[in-house]
Amino acid sequence: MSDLMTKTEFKAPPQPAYALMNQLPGQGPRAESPLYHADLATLANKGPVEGGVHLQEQSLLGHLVLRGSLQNKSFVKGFAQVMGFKLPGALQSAEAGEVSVRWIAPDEWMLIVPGAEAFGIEKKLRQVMTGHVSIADVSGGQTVLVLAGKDAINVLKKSSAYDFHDSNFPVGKVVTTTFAKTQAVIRRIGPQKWELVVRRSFADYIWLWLQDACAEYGLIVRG
Amino acid sequence: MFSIYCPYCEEHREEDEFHAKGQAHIARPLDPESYSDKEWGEYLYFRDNPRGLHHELWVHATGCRKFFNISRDTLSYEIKETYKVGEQPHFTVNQDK
Amino acid sequence: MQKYSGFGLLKHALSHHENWQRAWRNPTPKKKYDVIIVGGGGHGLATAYYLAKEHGITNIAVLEKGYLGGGNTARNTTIVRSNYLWDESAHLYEHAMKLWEGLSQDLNYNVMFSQRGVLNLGHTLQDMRDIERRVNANRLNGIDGEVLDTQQVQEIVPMMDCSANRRFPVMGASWQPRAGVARHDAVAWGYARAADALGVDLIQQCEVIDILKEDGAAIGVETKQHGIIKADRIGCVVAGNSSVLAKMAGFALPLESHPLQALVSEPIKPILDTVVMSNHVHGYVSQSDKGDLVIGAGIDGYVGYGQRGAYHTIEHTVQAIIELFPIFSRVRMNRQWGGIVDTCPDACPIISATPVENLFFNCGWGTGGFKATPGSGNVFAATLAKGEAHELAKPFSMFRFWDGSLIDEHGAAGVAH
Amino acid sequence: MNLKSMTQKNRLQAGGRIDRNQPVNFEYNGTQYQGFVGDTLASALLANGVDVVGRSFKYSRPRGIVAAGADEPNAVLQLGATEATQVPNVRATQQELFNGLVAKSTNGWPSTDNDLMSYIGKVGGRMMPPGFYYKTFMYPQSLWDTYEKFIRKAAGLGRSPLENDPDIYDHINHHADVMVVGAGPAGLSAALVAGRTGARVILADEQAEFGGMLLHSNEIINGLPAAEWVAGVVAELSKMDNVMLLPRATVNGYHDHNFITIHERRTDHLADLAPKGQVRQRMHRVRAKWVVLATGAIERPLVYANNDVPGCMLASAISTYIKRYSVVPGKELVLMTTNDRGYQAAFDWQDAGRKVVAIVDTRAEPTGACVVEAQKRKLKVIKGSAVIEVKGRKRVSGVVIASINAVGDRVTGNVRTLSCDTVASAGGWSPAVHLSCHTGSRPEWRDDIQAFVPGATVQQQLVAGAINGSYRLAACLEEGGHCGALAAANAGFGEQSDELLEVAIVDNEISESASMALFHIPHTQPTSRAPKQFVDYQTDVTAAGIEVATREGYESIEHVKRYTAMGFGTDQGKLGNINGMAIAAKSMNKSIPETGTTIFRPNYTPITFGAIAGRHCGELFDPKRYSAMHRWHVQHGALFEDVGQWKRPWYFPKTGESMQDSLNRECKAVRDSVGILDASTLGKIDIQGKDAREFLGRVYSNAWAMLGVGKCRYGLMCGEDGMVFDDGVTACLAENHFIMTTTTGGAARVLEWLELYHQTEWSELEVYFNTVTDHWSTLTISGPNSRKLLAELTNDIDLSGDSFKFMDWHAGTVAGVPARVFRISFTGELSFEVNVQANYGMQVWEKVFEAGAKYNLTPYGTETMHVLRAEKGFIIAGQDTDGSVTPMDLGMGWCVSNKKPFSYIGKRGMAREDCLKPNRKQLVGLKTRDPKVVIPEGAQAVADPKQPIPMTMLGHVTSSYYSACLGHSIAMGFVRGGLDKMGEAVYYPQPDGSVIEAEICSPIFLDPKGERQNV
Repeated sequence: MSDLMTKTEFKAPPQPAYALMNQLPGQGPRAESPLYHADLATLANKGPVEGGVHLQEQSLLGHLVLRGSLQNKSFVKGFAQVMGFKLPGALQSAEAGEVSVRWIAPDEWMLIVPGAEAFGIEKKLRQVMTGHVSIADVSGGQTVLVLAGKDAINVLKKSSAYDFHDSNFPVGKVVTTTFAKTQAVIRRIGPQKWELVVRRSFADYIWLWLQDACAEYGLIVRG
Repeated sequence: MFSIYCPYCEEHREEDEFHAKGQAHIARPLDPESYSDKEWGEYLYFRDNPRGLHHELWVHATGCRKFFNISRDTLSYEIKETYKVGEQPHFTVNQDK
Repeated sequence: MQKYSGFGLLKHALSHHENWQRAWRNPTPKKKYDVIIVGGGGHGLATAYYLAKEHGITNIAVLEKGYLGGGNTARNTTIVRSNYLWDESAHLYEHAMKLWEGLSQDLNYNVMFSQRGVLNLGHTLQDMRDIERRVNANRLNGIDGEVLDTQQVQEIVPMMDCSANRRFPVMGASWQPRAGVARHDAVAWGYARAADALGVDLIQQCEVIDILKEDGAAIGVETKQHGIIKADRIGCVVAGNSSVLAKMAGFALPLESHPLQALVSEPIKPILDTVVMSNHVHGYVSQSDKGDLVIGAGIDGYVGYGQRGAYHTIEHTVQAIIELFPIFSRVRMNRQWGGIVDTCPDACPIISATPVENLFFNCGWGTGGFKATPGSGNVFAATLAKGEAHELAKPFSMFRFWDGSLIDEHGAAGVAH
Repeated sequence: MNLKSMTQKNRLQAGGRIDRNQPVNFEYNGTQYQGFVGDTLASALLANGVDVVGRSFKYSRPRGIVAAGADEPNAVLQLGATEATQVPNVRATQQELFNGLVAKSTNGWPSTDNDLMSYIGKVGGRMMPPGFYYKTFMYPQSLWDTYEKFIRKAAGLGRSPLENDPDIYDHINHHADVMVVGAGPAGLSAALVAGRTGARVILADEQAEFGGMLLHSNEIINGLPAAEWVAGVVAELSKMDNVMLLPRATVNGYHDHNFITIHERRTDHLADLAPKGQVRQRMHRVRAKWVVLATGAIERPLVYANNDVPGCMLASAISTYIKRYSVVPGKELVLMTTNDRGYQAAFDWQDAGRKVVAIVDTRAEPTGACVVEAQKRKLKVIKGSAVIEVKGRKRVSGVVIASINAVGDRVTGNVRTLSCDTVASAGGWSPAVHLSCHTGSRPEWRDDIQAFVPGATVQQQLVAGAINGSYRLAACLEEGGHCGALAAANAGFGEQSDELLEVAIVDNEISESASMALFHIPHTQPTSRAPKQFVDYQTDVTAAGIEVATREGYESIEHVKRYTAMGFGTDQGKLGNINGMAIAAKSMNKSIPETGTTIFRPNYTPITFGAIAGRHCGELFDPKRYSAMHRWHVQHGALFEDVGQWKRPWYFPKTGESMQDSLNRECKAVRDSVGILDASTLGKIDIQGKDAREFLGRVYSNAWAMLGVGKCRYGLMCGEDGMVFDDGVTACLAENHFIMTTTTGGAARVLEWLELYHQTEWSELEVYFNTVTDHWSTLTISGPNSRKLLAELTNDIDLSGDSFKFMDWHAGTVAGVPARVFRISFTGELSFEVNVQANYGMQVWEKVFEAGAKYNLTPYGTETMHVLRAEKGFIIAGQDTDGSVTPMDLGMGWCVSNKKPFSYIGKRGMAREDCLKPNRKQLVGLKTRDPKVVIPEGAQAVADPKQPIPMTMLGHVTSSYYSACLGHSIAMGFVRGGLDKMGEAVYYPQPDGSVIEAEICSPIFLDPKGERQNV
């Protein structure tokens, strides 16, 4: 590691330092979640009602990636002030109502909120947070899948080498890990309920994978 | 398949979450222009490659995306320690011959 | 040397095989040799053989810390080809190829060199561009090779799934008919026997623990079992341990030693008559004369001297093989193992003088050493005999990493095995 | 097919663990047979009196069943009723019987016709000493191919199916506190004790039933017959939630850091084909805190003349067949043993009501309970003697017995013959150390038990029972319990209290006397002349063969193994290796530990490839990545190109069009009106922080300090060696906010590259990187009409050339959706890249087409994009670069700034001596003399087409197309010193002998002034 730093000096930045943008249209334009083409709603209606695994896509939510340092008070305090709860520590998550946040890395958290609220929250956070902070809206690039049921844990064990046992992975814990041949942010949200945050371009692969992995237990798709 | 303790996630994870990135503690020269071709070539390519204790740079690729160091025996594959970038290893061998 | 032949075999059969001579002696080392070769693998033994045969230097010792041919020679997947991209490597490997053709007769030891052809598959448009580029270069360098389309590939390997519905369909391949496989152990034993017959001392169970220097020049080695042995010139051919030896001599090499794994199926009736390699799905497979499917895995990403690699590397390889040959799904894997490969930053070997006078290194063959065995030994022998690099070896000096004249075989050489 | 059904003549009326009420019909070599539920294929064959189950690999000798488990070398059969369900090389001793099972023997050498034997004459075996093929088939050289054809004909045992596998396989991962391998007495007690502590325990055993040797033992545990004690323990274990029991599950590999792989056969006992929806086999991938190996031991046969004649078996196997399967594999038994345990087979044989001809004990004066018992049973015990030879060919007809000396290396006289049909040999036991070797640990020799036991290891591993050389049942139970408790305690569960350890008491254990260290039985003839004495049955390795190997100087045990092929069979020498080492040692006058052992590798027993691959096959072999508009592309007939994991539209053929037709149409549409490309797959990295600009200046070769908000810039990324590895456009969104684009294939690598330098070198720079590749859909609208078209879709972006300049970006609304629009061009045309949140990508894409109809808006794919950019001389990283070219080599010196104060990545590298040579290969444009001829990509340039081979190559063609817009072919390629050779000719020799001549020119073929994009 180099300790010394050589940097070019350039004139103090004019405002705004960051490009804020409401990326959602008003009423009208149709939104398509990453699994839109799978038409889960229809499958839910005609699919089986008995099965060991339940799957649901929680589509079109607001996804914000927060980057900042815990040494940055405005970042830590600002978050609590805007969200009403604290940033969780390593591998923990926190939530209030429809809003939840996941620890991703020592300087990274993933906030998931109702789709329409993402921009407002981003703005509020920007207002209260100063110093070295980044907020990236990734709502279009991810989706949330909820796996539930008595065999859901077996599907996870087939898909990832992480230890999902109660003793290691209690409700509220979150890990980013390898999932089949891609990755997912996995959070336990109930005794038999897990939430997967996956990337848009891999969503179809994961959908195929899950159908396959669930086959022996019976997959119930929830609309 | 190794079981690797990520010093940032603070727990053991499976090797398939990580990528090995070569020898650790190779600082980029601060003044590359003052380096001769030979010196630059040595920075670029020449490595310790020891049979025994080795300090390696790894990245938690599908986890927290953080780089960190591992002290590992390249013969027994035992991992002696993992430590953050910027920290120094506790396990070292005296390097003469 | 007792000549091997069908008639000889019959003669020995009548005397119940009680009179076979030793393939090589078990000499106690002298105090000094003209040349010491450290490393009794295929490359080292070939070096000794050609030194004795072509350069008249017979006062040679080959020092092997374990048993002859016990390193990567005994652990590779035995593929032999010369269809490399760049002139420098193409000429070196083709030199080896020409020696392979006729090696059994030269050594009077059947190394079972079997020119059943090698296919390097292409699965993407860029793969095919690289294949065209490499085959064109091979052709203009006088190396046999052609570009095949999917249909032609299917005709050569009827059992492979070349259909368009695979995840990465086979778009074509490069085909080198003269390429093939050989019996790895036999190569080491054949060279050992022939070198011994020319007077070379093969010293097994003799581990070099230090390289002795006198004003900057190497003068001998210290061994664990036989103390100090002196020599005018020393050649190190210790794939998997080159950096360790170099460190004894006081310098570093541009190498990392990584695990490379391989595996075999149970023996099955002949079903695959050629060698199939795929860089993109990363697997390569041939079938041995015994019937095993011999499969090479990918290289592990970390330094490892344990002759073991990661299990998921094996999984990925088997997945690749099944992607190419779905019918092998019910066939069973018998054994897996690992070797230690010295990888160079430009995926090309080092055949070179070193910062230490009279000390020469032949290393860095990465995953591609076996196929080069005769050529490597041949040019290294010339290099040791003359004290300066053989014409074909010149581009492979370790000093290329100082001026930047690398020979980057990474991109276009296909799987570098 | 022969329908004659044989009777189970060797089946006893009562006893065993088979269910006589459930008969099972199966077919072997075309004949129908019957067995019972609970049988293995082997026990059923023996019950039906089948003696010959195969022919030997090399000598074609008839072979019968020798063992009862994983160590069986001969009964290796082809299984499968249909083509698709064929399984080669199934060990009959491990295959449970099921209705409809079809098996065939796989005769190895010779194959039916043209076999090598007949080829080299009937002397056969005599002509095939070890390594004979190294010594012949060499002359003439030209004939080797022919020789080899015959050799290959003889290769292999079973055959691969020729149809695709209809079954499915999968993986499941576990984390265990205590992983117990083997469910014999030691493993059961280990699991029981560990389970009681609450630790997470996995117990795996390769057999269908837990219990191991206890399933056929006469011993009494806690007052119960052993098998009943087993049932009790299994019952308790199955009640524990923290314990997972895996029968029919072979631990095939023990990997680093206590990673264990278990191969579970879930349906192979039911049928060829798994019941619908069920997984045939499952790999369990276990990460264990502690591992207890309780893998037991394997009995050694003795090596004597003709010991491969059907009817020669392991003593313990005979007990197993009688007690567990209720099958007596013969009528008259001769037992040869070097130890007390061997006697049991004779007792069981006698109890089964068959005749024991004699017990031949190699020890001069055996004492011990078993000898007394034998006398009590009035069995003839012949002491200080051995079976030196067997008579018979397809079945034992008798044995030759002789007295031997005390060390067992010499026959001391009085040879006599006994008639019998079965010979049991008991040569002592070899601990199953295989798994302990997998992680590199070398076994250690123990003289007291004359066997190798697991050596030192760095794994968290304990060994219990027979694997540890502890053969007494009480010792197995005690060690098991102890290790179970210790492993659990080490993993943080319970503490080793003795009350935990009181697992079981053995009531009727027999006392043992010393056994004799004997492996190779001497013959009246020297080994080289005696009838064949087999060491490794499957590879036909004999004692004489091993002597030849050492005689020839193959003295390392690895040489012996490789030269003779000992241990290379599918049983991996489980029976033969130790005997082989002993014989090699003896022939060199060394001790066994001096000779050393070979080290075992995974797998313990062979594992189905399909199971190793799991579900990552076919459709799921590798993820397919899709953009938000993929559905549209499919609906509109796109053909796709694999770029990394992405599926990108390659081109959009209309019916009847050739590829070139489509490209011509797509290209012209863009040049004449407007086309649209889905560019969503380009990597996009959001960069925020006050030092972002500084960071860009360090990782790109060109200058970034002055890039203003609202502007875009193209950059080249190099490695420290100065070689280009990626490129792309980066836009300044706000003072501290940028968005970087990378190549589609390079996205992940570039992000990791940026993080590497930020985290390890320049952590003082305040900057964060986040991937937003999937978040944005990118629609590239390109062509003279692109402005008009876009104008119809937006009312809040001023598209006029003055306010929206080339390399500007603006935010606004497109088709009602908030968008960032970048005016950048990879085609050379007026061009707008519209970026919208990906959930709206499809919506906007469709709206653009609605509005685009009147402009003949044409979708184009990667191939047309490649042509259009080539007309402009724009490179594609990865196609026009290969990791060995600098920006200068690409003629892109304009993209390198040496004014930057910081020594950016690549600067020093590209200044190395070799990189500054004037005569490097440089990227230039190429115009063929014949405008219609397109040089094949990859063609190699030469200066003199008449130069004889090897020719001097100047460089290769990287990109080459027919340009419909220009009406001639265009190409880019490397030519040595090419930048100084404008106008000169180069030649491209083709495979067909023809030569394509081209003129070196600027790579910019179209609109060099850039007027088209600046309107």
